Amino acid sequence: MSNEDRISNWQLIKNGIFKENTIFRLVISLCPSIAVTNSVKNGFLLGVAVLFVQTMVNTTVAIFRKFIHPKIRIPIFMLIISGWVTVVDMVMAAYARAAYKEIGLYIQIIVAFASILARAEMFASKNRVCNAFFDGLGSGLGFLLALVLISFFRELLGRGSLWGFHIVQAKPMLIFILPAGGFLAVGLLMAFFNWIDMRFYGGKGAGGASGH
Amino acid sequence: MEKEFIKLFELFIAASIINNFVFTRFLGLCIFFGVSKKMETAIGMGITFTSVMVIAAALSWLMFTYVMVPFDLTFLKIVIFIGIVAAFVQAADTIMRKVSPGLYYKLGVYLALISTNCIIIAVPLINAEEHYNFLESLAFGLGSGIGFAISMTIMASIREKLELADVPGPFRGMPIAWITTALIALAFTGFAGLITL
Amino acid sequence: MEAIKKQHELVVSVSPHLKSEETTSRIMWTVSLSLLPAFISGAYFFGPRAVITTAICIITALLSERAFQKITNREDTISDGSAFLTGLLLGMNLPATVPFYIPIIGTVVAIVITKQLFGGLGYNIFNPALIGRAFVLITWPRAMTTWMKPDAAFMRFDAISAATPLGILKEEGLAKLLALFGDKLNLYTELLVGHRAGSIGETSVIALLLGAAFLVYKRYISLHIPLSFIGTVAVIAWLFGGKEGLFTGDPLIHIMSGGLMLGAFFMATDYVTCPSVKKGQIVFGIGCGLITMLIRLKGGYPEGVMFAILLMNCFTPLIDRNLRSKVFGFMKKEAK
Amino acid sequence: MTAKDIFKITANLVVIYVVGGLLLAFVYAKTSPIIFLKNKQEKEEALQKMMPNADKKGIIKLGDWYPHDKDAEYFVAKKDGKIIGYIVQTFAKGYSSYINILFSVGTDFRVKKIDILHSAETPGLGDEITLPYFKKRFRGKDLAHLKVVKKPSKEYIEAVTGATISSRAVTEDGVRKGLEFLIKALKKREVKHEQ
Repeated sequence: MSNEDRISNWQLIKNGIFKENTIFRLVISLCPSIAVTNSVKNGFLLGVAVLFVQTMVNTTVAIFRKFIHPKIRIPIFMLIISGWVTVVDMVMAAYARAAYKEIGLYIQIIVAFASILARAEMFASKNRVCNAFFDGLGSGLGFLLALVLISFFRELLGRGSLWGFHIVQAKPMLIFILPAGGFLAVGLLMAFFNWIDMRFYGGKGAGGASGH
Repeated sequence: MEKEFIKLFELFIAASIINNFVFTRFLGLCIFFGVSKKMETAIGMGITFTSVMVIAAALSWLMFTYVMVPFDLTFLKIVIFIGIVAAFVQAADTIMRKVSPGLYYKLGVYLALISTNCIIIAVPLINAEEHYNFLESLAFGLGSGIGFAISMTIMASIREKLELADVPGPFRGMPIAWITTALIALAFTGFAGLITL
Repeated sequence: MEAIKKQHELVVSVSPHLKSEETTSRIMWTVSLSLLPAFISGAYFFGPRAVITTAICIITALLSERAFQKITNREDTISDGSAFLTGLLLGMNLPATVPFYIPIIGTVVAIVITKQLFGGLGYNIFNPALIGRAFVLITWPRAMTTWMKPDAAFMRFDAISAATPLGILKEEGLAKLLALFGDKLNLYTELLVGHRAGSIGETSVIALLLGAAFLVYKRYISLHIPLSFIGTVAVIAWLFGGKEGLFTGDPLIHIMSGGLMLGAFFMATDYVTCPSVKKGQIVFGIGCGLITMLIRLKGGYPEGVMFAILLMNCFTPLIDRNLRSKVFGFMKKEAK
Repeated sequence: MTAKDIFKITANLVVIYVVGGLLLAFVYAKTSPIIFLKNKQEKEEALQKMMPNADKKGIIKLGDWYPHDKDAEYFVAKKDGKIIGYIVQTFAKGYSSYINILFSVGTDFRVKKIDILHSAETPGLGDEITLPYFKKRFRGKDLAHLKVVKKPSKEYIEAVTGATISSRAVTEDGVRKGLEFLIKALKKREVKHEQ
């Protein structure tokens, strides 16, 4: 990991967004990808929450990385994560009330996101504060973008609107804001990214085909 | 008394089938997609999850009612619940290894995955949100666990069958699994409106 | 030896158990033919709109199957008749008056997503026509639950909307249903003939039975699923269907209304998506019956046949697997 | 495990808990009054919307009641000290959820306004009960006319097309029962006052 110190911060962000995109490439932390993506606004807000938590957790872990005893590092990471999630939860409850009523449970559940713990354990605990910060930023941004992309399709097709503004004057396809349509939209998007990967980059559709 | 029993039963059915964690609440998806490739693992996971969920529901209900509410600590519920789950999983791991190595060999591998899984933490959170009493919390935990086990078993059996299928390239693996889930979720919408909670 | 023979039989019967291309296409076309009486009855009661809707489904089915196979460079299997049958079944499951985009989108979902993405005929987990219907029902609930009043005037395009017998039973109760149809005997006759609101191909019980009898005679379908399915519905309707307590329900109304006949004989028996073992088929049929009645009596939708079959489709691999693994267990014991 | 290890682990935990505790306490202290205030404000606004005529502090809680075993409240609305109507919160058993309804009546017990606070009915069908066109149908209806019909009607409540169950829940299980309760509760109060 030591030579990764050399990787520029920009590279770290790009990695998080494309190569190691949490949802489409690593296929972890999937629950919110459907639960909150029935409107762009909800998707965006949860994405921001995750971005914040991921960045702060990474930074905190990196600051304390020499200090934390390796035997109890996982419980300590969990404590740090749950602390930051609580902060986000309370702030959202106070300032973004309408959205919080819909996505509150999923904000609290950020605490159990494998991706956040994984980033803290695999990257932040071994790297300098600055790098860890940008790594968290990149991975959080990747997550945010994925959520916005999914919710863009779902809200457009399912309600004929974007961010609550009505833009299409057709009968919307309700199914896309329902659970079944959410699974379908994510499945189709994943297949689309696999197709791009296979068609233009000669990959084997890594995110999908590896299947975990 | 009978009315209470019916309510518990309704809660159980609603949690396991109608508001199935995977198909309508979208929780536990990582595990659902990750572990539903083989039947044996799916069943083992289902059993482990159900028992952990029931016990976690009970422990956190006790904690919530007798410690957090009296001391006005409910704002710490995320921290405390994840702590309870993690501590319990750790304890279960140690105890199982000592008492029943056979069982540990079968189910122990899944235990490690549990504490970073959203459905385990979701159960106490929903229980606290809905102000369920002790028995209701247990019924909800049990129903959710069994519903999760059912959905994983179905999915595993379908995916084993799908291995033989000639799925078009880009859809192989994850995408087709998601589309399968979409179709199962579509079928599960038939249960909508069965029980109003 | 016995065990080995058994295992051998079972392996052969795992789906798709269609032995060759020729047999497949003959079965598909025969099943389509057997649906003809029900289709004619639908056309008679619901007029030209019924014919147009079904035709759109069939044409879209053939086109989308061809297009998909062209894009993915797959073998052209259009002549095996399975796309035609899916289109026909989906058309017969729609109300006659739906706007034209509904049959088109429904059929594309049925053919492309439900069948081709899973690897084509023989590998689909769900009945394509039913997924198509469920998809459009949830997407456009209002259009899909606006039924046309049946009338024998053939060249008629305007439609008066009416509720299905099951819809009336659910929302208004039996008394209202009887008031609308006169008396019970008249209700039975109308249901039997098919003079009621409903999907194009589901209304006429006689026509459907005619087609089913033909298939049974030809041995293309066995009676395990239909009988256990309808039997379960009858028993539950009799037990819990009545307002005055147990054993007061009227099973005949539940058997003859809704999509039960069409579903039990033509869709639940789909070779690919139902269990291959006889015992499994009975379990499948009973499960369908239970879920159908659960939804009809307690659920939100007035009709549950479609969801019941789809839900049991989910369980088909599980049923197949469990009833098969028992045989393996037996073998192990013998080997010891 | 050496003594140094034990010391380090203890120090770890202490620091994490102290820092975390301080941070959380700080955020909690900042946000909880806001959450509390906003909750109160939202409720007042919702009530005021039901009775725009009433004085700013003129909506007073009369008591609690328990439709479908859920906690609901009812209020009296005053203007210049004179009663101008009542507001009742109620729950109705809908198609797939309990619908949380707020409605206001004048002193003649005709409905003035209704609002759906929370519902989870089928999107595209049942959830149209939350749209203004349906809620408007309640205006001026009294107890006898809170009845759902499936045809266009000025006299009764016309159901949302294809969502009779939800419409009926709001009308008959919700508003009508709430109004019946209100009338009974007010009578009881009067009797008490006279004694």
